[in-house]
Amino acid sequence: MSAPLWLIPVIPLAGFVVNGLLGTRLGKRFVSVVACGAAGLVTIAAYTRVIPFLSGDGAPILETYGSWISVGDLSLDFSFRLDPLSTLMLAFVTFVAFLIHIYATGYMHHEATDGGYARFFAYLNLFLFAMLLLVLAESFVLMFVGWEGVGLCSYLLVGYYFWEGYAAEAGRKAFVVNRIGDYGFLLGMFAIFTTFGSLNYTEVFSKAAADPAKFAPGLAIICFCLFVGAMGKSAQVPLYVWLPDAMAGPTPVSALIHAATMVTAGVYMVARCNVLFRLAPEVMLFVAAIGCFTAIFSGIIAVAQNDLKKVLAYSTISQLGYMFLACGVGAFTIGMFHVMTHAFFKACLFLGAGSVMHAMSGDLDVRHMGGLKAKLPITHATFLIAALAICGIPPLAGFFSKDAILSASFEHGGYGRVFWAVALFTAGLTAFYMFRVVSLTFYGRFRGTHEQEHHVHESPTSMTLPLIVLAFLSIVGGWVGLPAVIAENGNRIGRFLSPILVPIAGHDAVHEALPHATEWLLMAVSVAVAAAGILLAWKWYAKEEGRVPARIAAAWPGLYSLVADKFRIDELYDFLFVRPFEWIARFLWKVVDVLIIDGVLNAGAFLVELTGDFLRFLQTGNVRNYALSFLIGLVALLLLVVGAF
Amino acid sequence: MSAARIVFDLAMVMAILFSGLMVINRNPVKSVLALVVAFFGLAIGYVLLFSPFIAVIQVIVYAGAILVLFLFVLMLLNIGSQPHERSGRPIQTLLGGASVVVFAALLLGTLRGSGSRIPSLSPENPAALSDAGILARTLFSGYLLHFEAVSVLLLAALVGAFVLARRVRRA
Amino acid sequence: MTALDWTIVALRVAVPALTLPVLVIPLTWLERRGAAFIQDRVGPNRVGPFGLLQAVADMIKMFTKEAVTPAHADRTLYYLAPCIAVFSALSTFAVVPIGPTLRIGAREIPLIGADINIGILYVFAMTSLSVYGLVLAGWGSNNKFSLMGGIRSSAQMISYELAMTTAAAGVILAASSFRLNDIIAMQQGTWLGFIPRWNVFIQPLGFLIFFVSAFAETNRLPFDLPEAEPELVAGYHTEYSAMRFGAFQMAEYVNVVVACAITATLYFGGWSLPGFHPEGLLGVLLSVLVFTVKTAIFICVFIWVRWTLPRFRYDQLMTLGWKALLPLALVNLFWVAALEMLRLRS
Amino acid sequence: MIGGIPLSDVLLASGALFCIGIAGALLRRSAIQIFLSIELMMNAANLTLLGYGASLPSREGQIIVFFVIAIAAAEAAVGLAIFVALFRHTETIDVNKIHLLKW
Repeated sequence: MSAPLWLIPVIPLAGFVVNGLLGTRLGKRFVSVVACGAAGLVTIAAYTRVIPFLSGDGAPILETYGSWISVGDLSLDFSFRLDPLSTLMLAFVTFVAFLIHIYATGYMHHEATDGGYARFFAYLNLFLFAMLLLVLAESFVLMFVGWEGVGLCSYLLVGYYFWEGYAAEAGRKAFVVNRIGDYGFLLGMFAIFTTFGSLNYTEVFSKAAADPAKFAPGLAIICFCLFVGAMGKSAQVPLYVWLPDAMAGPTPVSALIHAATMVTAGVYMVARCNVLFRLAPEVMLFVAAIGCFTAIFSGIIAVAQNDLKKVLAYSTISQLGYMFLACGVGAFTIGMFHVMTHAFFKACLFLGAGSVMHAMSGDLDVRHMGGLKAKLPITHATFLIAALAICGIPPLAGFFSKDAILSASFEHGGYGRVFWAVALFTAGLTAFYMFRVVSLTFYGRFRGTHEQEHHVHESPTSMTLPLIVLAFLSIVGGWVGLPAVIAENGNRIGRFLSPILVPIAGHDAVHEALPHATEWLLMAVSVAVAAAGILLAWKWYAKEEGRVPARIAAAWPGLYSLVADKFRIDELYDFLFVRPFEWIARFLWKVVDVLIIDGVLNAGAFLVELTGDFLRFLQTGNVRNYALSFLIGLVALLLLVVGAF
Repeated sequence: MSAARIVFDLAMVMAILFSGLMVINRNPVKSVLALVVAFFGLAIGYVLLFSPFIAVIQVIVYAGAILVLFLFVLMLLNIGSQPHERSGRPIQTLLGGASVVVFAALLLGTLRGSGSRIPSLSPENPAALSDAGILARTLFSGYLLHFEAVSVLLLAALVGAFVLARRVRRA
Repeated sequence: MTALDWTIVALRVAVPALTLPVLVIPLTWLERRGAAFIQDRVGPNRVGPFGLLQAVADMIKMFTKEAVTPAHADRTLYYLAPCIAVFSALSTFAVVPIGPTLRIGAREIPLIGADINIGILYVFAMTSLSVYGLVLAGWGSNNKFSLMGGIRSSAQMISYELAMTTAAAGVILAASSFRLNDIIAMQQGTWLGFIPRWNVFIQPLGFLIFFVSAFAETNRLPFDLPEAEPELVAGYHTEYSAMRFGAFQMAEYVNVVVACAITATLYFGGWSLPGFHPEGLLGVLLSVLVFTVKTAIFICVFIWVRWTLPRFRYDQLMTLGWKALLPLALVNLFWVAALEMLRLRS
Repeated sequence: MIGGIPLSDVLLASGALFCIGIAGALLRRSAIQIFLSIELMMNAANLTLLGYGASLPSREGQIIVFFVIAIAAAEAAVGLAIFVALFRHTETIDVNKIHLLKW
């Protein structure tokens, strides 16, 4: 028995409707049951499709439910697509979302009943609906609906604590910055429609693959525009600034939307359009460069952050950079592989951070923590596993995907070697800042207030259970993509995803595999770098309690504050864009609106009023006067008629 | 002069006389009553114009319901004779009277001027018009939508009258 | 037209117009004796055998008493009111067929005042005029009890006219005609050989509503709110005396007779009986007898009800009319319409 | 001629009634009488319609009059309701004294 594809997004939509309309009346227990039930059901429904698909031949399944838009040349259907790419996304999105829903019932337990709780879960379900729409869509337009839907939910959930000014502002920022990217995406869609005359994946990709020479010239523009969209959604330089601020939302939201699922939509989109991107090599290079730069740039910022969730946010941006790097060097399958493993360990990290936050009564500053290992054994263990996974320590999930990216960029040649070097350094950086926060949080002595120390406790089962499951997945999640040097047929995910790389006429996809020795060497180097980063962080922060970093910061105060202030990019944007916009707005308001438009209106109104002042004497309020004027008019008309005789 | 014409003219004279009484009378109750008689006269005229159904409807609806409603309201509000007082608007009265006279003259002139234009298609059997069954068939086939629209209008009037006349109780 | 024709027409009009007022005399007696019987009293029994002449004596009394006119009454209206009451009551009967067409030689004499094709509508039109008698009596008397009675009667009669007309619409629909003779014609014959094809068997609900509304339309107990003695002294006719009062009484009894005659015609086949085919003068006379008996039965029911049921409160009366009878009448109309549709289909 | 009645008689009567109605509506100050005059005008129009309907002959005249009567009933119900509400408020039926709707 397998669910129809339409049912998959509809289940969370139903959950949203029920919780949104009735949630506040029916209490927390009901809301939890509905929300988690919807997430659980959708997971089951999704797996009834995923599991048969895994054993199939990977041919895409299209399900069409009727015509949606039919205007002029544009004809769109409501149709969903199940292919390896969407299957992969479906598999982990539903499952991780389910876990996070469960986690959230524990995490949000202290929320006020007056709507906040129901609102949260309603939005969460709505997000799941939009995300599944995005994943399953068969056309760019339907995907865009999901794309905007997840953006909306992101806005709503980031601003969940809207009464706190910073949360509302963060939500607004996320929305506005995303809008820039969405604008790019829209332009890309327009360009696709003018170029290919269609917005269906199947049609566009097959046309592009069949006759690359004909379409190649326009593809650079198309791919660039699409990538701008991806940059906005997946928080790449220069549109990354919203993601750190988005941590103002509740932690399950950060884990689900801003780490595991929504932010990877950009990567998904690029991988989805791999046919187009592969035909635009210059944009591919651009993608790789942006990804690579984003990875190291945000990695550096992460080193100097003290807010646990901020560190994880910059780490997410950095990891997204890795994914784009993979796509940029042509390794789309590896990028998607990293999307999946990252979803496991980053969700685990965020949920762990949430658990810590729960224990610390909402305090997230790592400088106030320390020695939490004893109080939070499960959180500690899972956080440690996930941290090791993100650092790329074998045999955890992160190792396989990250190593695959490194070797893919190494074997790409040309600029690829530069990207490899930068990415390798970033891997060390990742290990360092991750273990900086691990050490500061779980080791050493407690540095918080007495009340906090008294309050610290392990989280309830509903929170620790998802942590354990995700930690387990962080360990084994990478085993589906073993490199050829370890097991000849170990790269099952690569084989599974390979159908998405549609062969393009005239482009041979053959590339030489690296010699085994080189691969082993690359692995060893990356592991060594990661281990070095871990050890350094451990030594500096766990053993010596931060004396060395303090000295470094004291030695170069300017540099330190620059990094701690995130390179003052927000201030730069403020100066470059926000202020000028404010000036323009002020001009439009004070001059154009108040003086010109209002002036014209007021002058008109004054004229009308003046006329009315004279005409009002005709309105006597006496019905008989009106009747008389009526009759006089009638007589006049009759005279006219008689005169015409 | 045929008997029908005599009866018709008498009925019309009665209607006109009582309409005039309605206008002149200072007592609204008597005004209403005068109009009842006038409408009754009109109903007689309708019968002679081969419209007995309309005549009966005229009596049932106008005399039997609408004017009773007027009486009901007058009695409910206990409005008797109105004291005679000067209008205080002589221009209005003068102009109104003049307009009415001019209008009447115009009507008369039009009637006289168009005397030859009045359709004089000699009906073969106008008596068939008085068959209520055929009238009903015409009404419910060609004018069904209008009929339904009027029924909706009546419902709206019912609700409207209820809302308007309801005494608003202040809590 | 010969003089004989004119005589026949005059007779057709005059006979009911003269008979009905006279009928008041036995009816008064019947009412009073019936009341006495129901209340376990003797009743009038001194004037004539069984007090039969009591009503005559009453009438003489009324004619000879002084007719007092209140000083502040609106004379025109005050005098007009009883006339309107009697006029509308008597004129209603003009379209009620009291028997089949009488054939004497080549001459056909329909036993009906005027066999017009909108007969039943005419009945309603005239009934609706009868309210003026009450209302004007109430207003013209310049008496607050009379005024209250007048207001009540106007609202009551308009309200119940609705239910009554809607109920009768069921019969009109079934007969596809407004003509009372057509309505009688469609009720002839039997179902299954023994159930008369009377409308009452198809539309019992309609009959009930019509009959109940008839009580309200004739201002008879339990709906005699316009003259409710305990509250309004005598309602709209408080200030009337002597024969003017008698006129109101007469109008009431004539209205009762007409209501019963119409009920018998609409729902019980009028002058016809299943299996009875009037032939010749005797047959026609028997038909008239049948009609009279049917009407008399309903008159007895009227009297029976009057002395059995207490008076309604005014709000109860209105509630019953608008919220019970009218919706039920609509239900009845739908039922008849559905039956008609089935009949037309088959 | 309609069954012996000339159409001009009908039109003349109708015109006379209409003029009386107009005069009543314009010259009377009692709201009730103005209202009645309007009803009278409507009936004058009905008379014309029936006259022409019978003369043509056409059933449309009767049908239009049927609708006019139905609409007049609606109008009377609402109008009287307004009247009742107004009277409760102002205690007068003199339209000269009811002139709140002005500047």
